[in-house]
Amino acid sequence: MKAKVYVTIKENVLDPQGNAVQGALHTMGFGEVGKVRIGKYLEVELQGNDRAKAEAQLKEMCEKLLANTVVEDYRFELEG
Amino acid sequence: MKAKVYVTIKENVLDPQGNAVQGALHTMGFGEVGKVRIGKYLEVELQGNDRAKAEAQLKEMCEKLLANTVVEDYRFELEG
Amino acid sequence: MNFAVLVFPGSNCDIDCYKAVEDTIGQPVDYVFHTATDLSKYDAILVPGGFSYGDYLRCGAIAQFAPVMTEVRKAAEAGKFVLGICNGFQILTEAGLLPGALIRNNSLKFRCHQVDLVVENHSTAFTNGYAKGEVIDIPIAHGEGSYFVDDATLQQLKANNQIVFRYAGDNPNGSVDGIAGVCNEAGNVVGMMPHPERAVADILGSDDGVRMFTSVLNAWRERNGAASVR
Amino acid sequence: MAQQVSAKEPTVEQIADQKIYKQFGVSDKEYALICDFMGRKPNYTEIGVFSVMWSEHCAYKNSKPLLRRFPTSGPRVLMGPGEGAGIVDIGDNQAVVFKIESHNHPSAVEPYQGAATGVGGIIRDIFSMGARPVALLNSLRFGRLESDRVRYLFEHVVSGIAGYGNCIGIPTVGGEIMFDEAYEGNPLVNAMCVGLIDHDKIQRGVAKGIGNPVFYVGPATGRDGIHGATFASEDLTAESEAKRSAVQVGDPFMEKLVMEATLELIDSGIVLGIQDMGAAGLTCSSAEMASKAGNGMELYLDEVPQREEGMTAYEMMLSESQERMLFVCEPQHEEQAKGIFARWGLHCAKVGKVTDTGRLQLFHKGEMVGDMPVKALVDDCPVYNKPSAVPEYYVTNGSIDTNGYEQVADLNAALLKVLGSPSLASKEWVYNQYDYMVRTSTAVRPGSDAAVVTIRGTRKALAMTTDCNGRFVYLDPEVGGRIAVAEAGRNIVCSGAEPLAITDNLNFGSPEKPEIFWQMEKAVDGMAEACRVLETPVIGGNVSLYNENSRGAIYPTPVVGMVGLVHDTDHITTQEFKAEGDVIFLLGETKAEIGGSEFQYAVHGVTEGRPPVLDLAFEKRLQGAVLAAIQGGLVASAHDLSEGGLAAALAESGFGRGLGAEVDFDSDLRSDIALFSESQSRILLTVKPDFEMKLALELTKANVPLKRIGTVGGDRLRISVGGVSAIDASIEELRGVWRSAIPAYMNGSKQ
Ligand SMILES: Nc1ncnc2c1ncn2[C@@H]1O[C@H](COP(=O)(O)OP(=O)(O)O)[C@@H](O)[C@H]1O
Ligand SMILES: [Mg+2]
Repeated sequence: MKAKVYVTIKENVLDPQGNAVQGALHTMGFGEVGKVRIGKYLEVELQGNDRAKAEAQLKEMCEKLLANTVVEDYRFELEG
Repeated sequence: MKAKVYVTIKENVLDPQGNAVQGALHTMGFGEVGKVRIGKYLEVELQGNDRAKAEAQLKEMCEKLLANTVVEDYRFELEG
Repeated sequence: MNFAVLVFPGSNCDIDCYKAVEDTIGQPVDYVFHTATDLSKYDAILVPGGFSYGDYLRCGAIAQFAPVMTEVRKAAEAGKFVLGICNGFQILTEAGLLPGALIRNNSLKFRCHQVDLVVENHSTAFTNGYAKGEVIDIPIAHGEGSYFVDDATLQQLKANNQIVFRYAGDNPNGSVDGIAGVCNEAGNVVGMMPHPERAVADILGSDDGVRMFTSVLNAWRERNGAASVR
Repeated sequence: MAQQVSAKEPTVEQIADQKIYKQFGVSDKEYALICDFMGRKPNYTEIGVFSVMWSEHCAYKNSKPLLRRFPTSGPRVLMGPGEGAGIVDIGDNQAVVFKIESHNHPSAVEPYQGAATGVGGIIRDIFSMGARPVALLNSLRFGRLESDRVRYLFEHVVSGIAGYGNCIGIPTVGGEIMFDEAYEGNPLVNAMCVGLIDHDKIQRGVAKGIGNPVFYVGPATGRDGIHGATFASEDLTAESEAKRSAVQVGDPFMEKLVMEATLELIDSGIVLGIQDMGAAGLTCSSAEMASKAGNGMELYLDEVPQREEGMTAYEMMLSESQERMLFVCEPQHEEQAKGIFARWGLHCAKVGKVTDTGRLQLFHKGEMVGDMPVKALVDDCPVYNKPSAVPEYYVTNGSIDTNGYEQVADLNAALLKVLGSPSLASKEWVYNQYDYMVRTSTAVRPGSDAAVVTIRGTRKALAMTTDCNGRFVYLDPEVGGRIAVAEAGRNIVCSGAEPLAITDNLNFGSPEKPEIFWQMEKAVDGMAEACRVLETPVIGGNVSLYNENSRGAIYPTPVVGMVGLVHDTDHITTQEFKAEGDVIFLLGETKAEIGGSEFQYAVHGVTEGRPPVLDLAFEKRLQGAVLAAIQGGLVASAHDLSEGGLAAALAESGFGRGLGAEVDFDSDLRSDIALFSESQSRILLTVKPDFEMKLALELTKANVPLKRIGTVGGDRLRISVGGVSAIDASIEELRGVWRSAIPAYMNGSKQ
């Protein structure tokens, strides 16, 4: 199985990198660009095929390691 | 419109960060975890509603700024 | 007084912390590897700066799961003195021993230079040798030192006097409320982005960090009834 | 002998008939020689191995005859060129190890990773000698900051250097950066590392002891950087863009672990020989280690840790995956070695055996897939004595009068222009991204003439600098080469240190062009002569050729990295003015020398004429006298005069503490020339008024001309030339322009 994990910065937390990219895109002439937010995208391969177990594990991985829930949100999708 | 951009490290390029996270997940007891690859996930807001134009622009943004095509691949989805 | 300097894979201010203890207060100090499972002989634990596990994923994120961290938690609960500097601060917040999180500098750049710090709380074990409001000269060297807490937590920090240092003048990284260092509610665990262990001699540019070390020795002596030194 | 491992690989006959070896940069003549040495035609793996071993990068085939002209020995030299890095004795059983290396071509293609892996590579060179790395420096050249691409390269090269050095925990304490259109499209990224070692810990890359196992440590091998070494020996073309997949990715965290484990392993005393896998990876390290011991080696490629599936022998031998090492120990020490690496979370694999065959033999999937004479690989690459010719530009420049430009009336404006020129402006934007303090030994940070790093447990310290003015070398390679060494020495001396030795990085265009070869030859002669006179032998270095862009070669840029010994930390001196009332002396003679100066470039917009002259005998006297004065405790501040001449040096000295100066410079020269001439062998000293007489006396005794030109004080820099006021500006204003120049380009407020 393969999981896709998205870690995004919480709404109320500043995203200086997103702001910088937005600014750069404007300078490059992409005036249509509004807000830009930058997060992480992880692909995690998992052995076994018990989806329920995999989901429980992924949740734990995210809570404990993959995201810092003080400043980040996460979600994941399980494939295959 | 809102675009979701995924920037991933090319298949045969080393991903030290992914390796370190894989190792950490193993130490934490998630022995089922195989390869981990870490990329970026961007949300970009766009004004206007000409999809074809937006797609062309996104491609250019990715090529020029959002991805480093020497070592990274990208793809994007357009919503709304 | 016995000091432990933790060593994680990728720690690189471990040597600096060790030297600082030797040079400022001359107390016994050991390097303690991340795999250690017993810290009982130590009175103070220094979590040094560096790039534990390459700072991959997030600074300090992976280090929080090292075996030694279980012992650090126990030590903190037992009231022992714990100081996290730079990456050590990041590790302590990731481990939940200190509130908040450290995120990317708002300049998006690593920044290395002297800063002026205001001592906001001089009653912690590590700051009792400073005067309240005193401005000290200590360097920073970090890429992800922007301290974040939500508003509610910030109010709590203020109410409990948990803000230990603030940047005086320029905020070098975008930290909420200019916060450079905080402590836990009990005041025995302190974390800070600036590097006091790099400010222990004139030849290094400043010796304002010396009192961090003499402070904790004092605190320990007071607790143990020994004569206080200055 | 298996002819072929993968169906995709060309056969022996195809390689010969279709001249496939040419794609690897092997000439017809070289191919014929290889066949001779082999006694047969090489297969694909073998020709690959030969091509990297016979590339300029590994074999120095075009530069060897020139490198022989350098003096390489001296009373303090413990190890000269040849090993990973040179070693110089500093007393008390301690020695300093240092080397510089280039990563120009990779950085042009992928600036972050190119620069980062350049730093990683030079650090491995130092710790594989058994030394603890204590400092990093870098020497950088870019095109003009007006260009988007240049800013991109600059920004990412700097963050790559920072990213690697900061993470591994070695302070980046100094360097130099110059911007000039000559480097457009072909930036120079040279990294230098300095380490400390005890004499009895010195290691060599030798495969000693027939039958001993050969171990591989570090991350698994991937298809990274295949043909990096030959890539480094080619012009940058559209084709190199296509070779982008050849760029390696650095993992400084991994290198930190490998470094700690390696130093621990060496400390244990069980290592017989060790070498890092740098350019040409497994190929170069195995062949060189075998060669140095006069032995052979068998490699079992199935045992090589692999990151990707289906890797061929060819790919494994040529991969430049980073952070890997090869070492040899006795069989009974295997478990001990493995234990040390395991403690650092590293795996160490037995991949080979030392043999008495004198051959490098490769085994893969049960077959022998390569069998080559080690000597042919390492020693028998043909060496070329390229033709050399005086370039036309050199001749025409001889008749240009650089004193004939219209006199500049507004000298304040000229000074602002020079101070705001990116090459001369403050590099704070750069070095504030480097952790220059980690290890708490940095006594002089970036921003003074040379950086100084203390040695714990002693009163000694090391001073270090990199220097090269490519414009001078371009205008007159021989004089420019001399100046590069002399300037480095002056920077070291001004910091209170005795110059010890140099490492050099010869960055030039294509040696196939006689004019370029002439530049190389002359520059090397100039450097060699200066090294002899100043008694700073060359203990190691690196050559980077084919640095060209669509418009031609870069300026010839033989970067000098010098290390000096501070005998007592009390001698450490910086360039900044210390106190009001201190007396300012100018040592040396100021002549009308504007050729190649920053003033000529920034104000008149050209680089032409002849560079300043340099009298090495006088330079030696000057450096000796200044060092003696510093060691005698007479000197408050010392600053050598370089880009921007006297005016810039005075301003820079004032910036540290915001101190102005009142200067009356008595000179017959036109005021603009007097202020901005870049005459060599000049140093600015300040002393407490009490020491004024003593200093003047000592220098006069040493036969060094000096002028008392003024005093430190106030918040303005006021300079008059020959009694006429020339400059009057607030230090604050000057400093503002100097500090904001690079940030202004980088944040887009200046274009
Ligand atoms: N790439 C760099 N990295 C670190 N420090 C640098 C770099 N470039 C310049 N510096 C620092 O800026 C100061 C001025 O550099 P430079 O003008 O080249 O000095 P000098 O002319 O005395 O050699 C030096 O202290 C130097 O170490
Ligand atoms: Mg200088």
